[in-house]
Amino acid sequence: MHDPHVILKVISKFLVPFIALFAFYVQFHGDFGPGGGFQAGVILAAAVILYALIFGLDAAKKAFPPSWIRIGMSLGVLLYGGTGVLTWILGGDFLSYGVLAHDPTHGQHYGIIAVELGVLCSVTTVMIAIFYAFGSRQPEVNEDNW
Amino acid sequence: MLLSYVVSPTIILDVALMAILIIVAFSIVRMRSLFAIVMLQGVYSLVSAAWFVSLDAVDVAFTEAAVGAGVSTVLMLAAMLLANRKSDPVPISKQIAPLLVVLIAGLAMFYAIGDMPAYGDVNSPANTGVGMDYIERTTKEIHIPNVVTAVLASYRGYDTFGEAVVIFSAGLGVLLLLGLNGNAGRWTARPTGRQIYPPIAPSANSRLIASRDNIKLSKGSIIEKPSSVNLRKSKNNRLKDKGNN
Amino acid sequence: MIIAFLSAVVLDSNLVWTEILQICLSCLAIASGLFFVLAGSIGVLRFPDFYTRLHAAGMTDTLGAELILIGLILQSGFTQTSLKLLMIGFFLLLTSPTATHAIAHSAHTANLKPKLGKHSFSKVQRDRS
Amino acid sequence: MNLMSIFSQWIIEQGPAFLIVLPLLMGAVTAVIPNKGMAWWITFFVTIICTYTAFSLFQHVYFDSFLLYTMGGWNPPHGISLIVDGLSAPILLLISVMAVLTVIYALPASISEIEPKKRAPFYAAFLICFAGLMGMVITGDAFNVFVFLEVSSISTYALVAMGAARDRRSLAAAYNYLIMGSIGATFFVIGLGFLFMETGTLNMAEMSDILSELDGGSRVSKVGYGFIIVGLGLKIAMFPLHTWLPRAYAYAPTKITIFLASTATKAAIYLLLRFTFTVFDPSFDYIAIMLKYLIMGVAIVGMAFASFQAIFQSDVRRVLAYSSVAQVGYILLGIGIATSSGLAAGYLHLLNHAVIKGCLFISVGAFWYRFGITRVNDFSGLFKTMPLTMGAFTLGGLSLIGVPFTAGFVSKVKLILAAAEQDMWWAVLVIVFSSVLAIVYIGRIILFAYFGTPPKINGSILVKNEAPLMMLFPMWTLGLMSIAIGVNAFGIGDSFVSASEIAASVLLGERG
Repeated sequence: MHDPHVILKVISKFLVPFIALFAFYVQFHGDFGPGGGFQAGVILAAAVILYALIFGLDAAKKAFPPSWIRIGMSLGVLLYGGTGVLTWILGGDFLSYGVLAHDPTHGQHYGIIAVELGVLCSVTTVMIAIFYAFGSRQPEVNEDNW
Repeated sequence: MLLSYVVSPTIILDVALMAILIIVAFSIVRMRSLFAIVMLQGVYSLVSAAWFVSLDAVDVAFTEAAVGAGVSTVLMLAAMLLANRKSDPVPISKQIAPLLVVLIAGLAMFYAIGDMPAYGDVNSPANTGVGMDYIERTTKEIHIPNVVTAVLASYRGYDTFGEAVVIFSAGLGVLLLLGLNGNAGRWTARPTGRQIYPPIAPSANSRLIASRDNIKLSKGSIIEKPSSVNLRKSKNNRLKDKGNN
Repeated sequence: MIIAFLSAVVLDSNLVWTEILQICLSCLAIASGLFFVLAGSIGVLRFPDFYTRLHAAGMTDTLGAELILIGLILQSGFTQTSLKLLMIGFFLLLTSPTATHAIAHSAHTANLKPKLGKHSFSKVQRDRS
Repeated sequence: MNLMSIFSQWIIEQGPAFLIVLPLLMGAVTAVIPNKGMAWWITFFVTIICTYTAFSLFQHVYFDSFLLYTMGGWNPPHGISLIVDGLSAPILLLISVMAVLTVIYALPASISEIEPKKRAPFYAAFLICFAGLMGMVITGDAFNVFVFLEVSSISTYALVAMGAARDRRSLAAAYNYLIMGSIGATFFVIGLGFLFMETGTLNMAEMSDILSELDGGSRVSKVGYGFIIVGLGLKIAMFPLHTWLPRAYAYAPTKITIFLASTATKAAIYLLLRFTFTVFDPSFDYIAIMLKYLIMGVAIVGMAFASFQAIFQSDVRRVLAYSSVAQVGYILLGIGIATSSGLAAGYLHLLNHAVIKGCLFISVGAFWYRFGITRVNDFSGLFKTMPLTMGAFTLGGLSLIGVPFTAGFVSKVKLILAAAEQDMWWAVLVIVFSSVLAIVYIGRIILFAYFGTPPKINGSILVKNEAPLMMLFPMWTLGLMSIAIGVNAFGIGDSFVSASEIAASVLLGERG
């Protein structure tokens, strides 16, 4: 018996890296075009979720272990807040990125990049967490039934 | 052709998109099949994303398309698989109060329409206030082309920090309540001293005791932990549903 | 739209023949794309059962959208925009037939039977096996 | 210059942001550490430090003027500003003190209520809820209010649902709360949208300037105000919108009930005050009408009706929850009177009620912790088994009724005086009537506890079995505090009263 989902598997295996690549494009292109941490995080999560939908939750959990989720969630918030704490240490107000570099505009750039990375981290992991949480509860859907 | 001189084409587009939104919203309300509702919500998000594009709010549209139409549809589908395929019809008596709320809120908004600034008015407070300043100042102070990113991450970075924490706490809530492996808590709280009276409340292990308070609740399927029998039944139903499509 | 393009071609005498060709080709592509989209939409509304409707919808997604994209690429020439459009076309070419396939496949596994007019379903199945 | 003085100097400068950022970041840290004991210590120290910060800010505001903090160094209206003034500082202090006491109580309570491996994330959610409430109170930016409202709400929903280990009904209660809370938040944000449409800014101070220039603004701002009132009303548990509250309070983990009952609705009432009196102005005719008829009417009906409902509850925590709705009525009555004395009385009752309800809910939590009881009938004879806990409960109960020499008496008398000043004798009547009802529902419990027969187990009367020290300490602190406010020991009562008077003068624009 051949795999009934061979077409889906081949196509999605091809697409997942592109989706992830697009997520990073959105992330780092956010300064120039539409986009930013939220959108990029969601798209990155969508890549993992697509993988989980096609190859099953177990395979996805191997690719993106649940243990990363707790860490990633906190890391995102800490990265964002940590940027603010760094500006405190450098003597500015909370989240005043201007103090991060000699030139205030450069400081702003660094700050925005760091902060957006934090958002990316949180959003990706939380979206995947929600999917894992709901996906794990359902009775295993039979291969032939979907 | 003549019409386009009178009304600008984007207005026609806006009105058409809004009309689609209203129709979709109404059909979501009227629909009983959860699967259709989830799909229609995806449609709703996509159409509103298109509408945001026509309003030149590309960033919002992008977010709406990615979150509303993309991930949240999948998440809702995943959640839907745990519930019944169809929602129970709500009795009319329970629909009156929400209907009144919606009507009053809607009428209040209609009441305000008369004094609202015109659509796309350049001189409206929203367009002359801080918005313009942001555009001016971003080029001077932050030097990035996308003003939206500048506002979100720098001028109002504290808000975005709050949003990140909102997402974090949503994730935390999921971890607390569901766990990542689908093991909702079966752990039962227990007083340290001697339990004088038999527990009045149903806790994690015990089934529901029908009391005045929770007869109502047991209808919402949140409470009932599906036993294996239930699961099998619902699975059969699901298959049957597919067959009937 | 076509009239507008044609009038542009006729009135503007400075156009080089390649540009005229470009405009004509893109018009042709977009027009045929629109035709397929229209046909597909009518098909979705008018066809009798799920599989035939899906066939019509898949045509809209694949051929109609692709032709329109080709028209747009032709119109924008060698720019970044056309590269982006090309990529969109490429991914559309991959995903929409796959999606159609997945939908049809799951409908089939869910035992949704096509309407077959005077041929009975069982006869067709016997033929297939 | 030693480190401490540098720190206290820094606290004054950066305190407003520090107060929120510290619990948020520590919440994120707490969520990942595996050691649950450590999680408690982190939470404890964070709340202690926040209390210290809030106290020094309070002192600063009390003796000097208000503090303005610019987030990210951007001046308002372009950036977000944080404001600590006579109105917000006491509530900040209140929230952080209640958080400390709740955390002290939580150590023994979570052993019996929270699954061991979930304790660290539980404390993390608690810290985030705490930070969200502080953020709501401290901010000077209207949209930022919404963001922190969401931060606190979402973590609260999860925390309320954690009661499922004790009582499965908490899931439905949390779901109900979630739906109502989300509707409230939506209304609030729609109202903000209308305000933005009218004024073109999100900064509260600038909004208020523009609105007073427009002399109250057009219909847009009227409708905006209406939406904001309804949205906040859901959070406050204003009378007809209170339906989520009794269940959420009754089935949440006990420590969450304590924290919510004494802080969450208070923060929302603060926002109501902030929007009604500083962003809008009671001199606008629609605000005056709203205060006089809507707020006042809701307060009166709520006071009477919720007290009445409290009598018929069989679960002590539901009794107290309905009583909370009634007490919100008292506070709203003070706000509705809208004179300087009325506002001061309402504000004082807000502070006092937090203290009283905290005390009551802690002792009820201790009863559950020992014996797993929440029904009124099960309280029979508890005075003999848990005298100290019952004593604290009695103190809180008397204070709730408004017996002389308690906190409740002080604020109720002030409220009655304020109402009498305006010749609102019917309001006085309702206050007295509602207090009589309070005697009934609290008295019933206390009578059962004092004169009922203690429970028998295997034929023998249960001997003394007191709650642990970690629970007795917070409940007696609050109980004694309510007495101290009542008899003005160590000048505590006076400082509460003067704090409320300063708040009232800030609201009416008589002080910076």
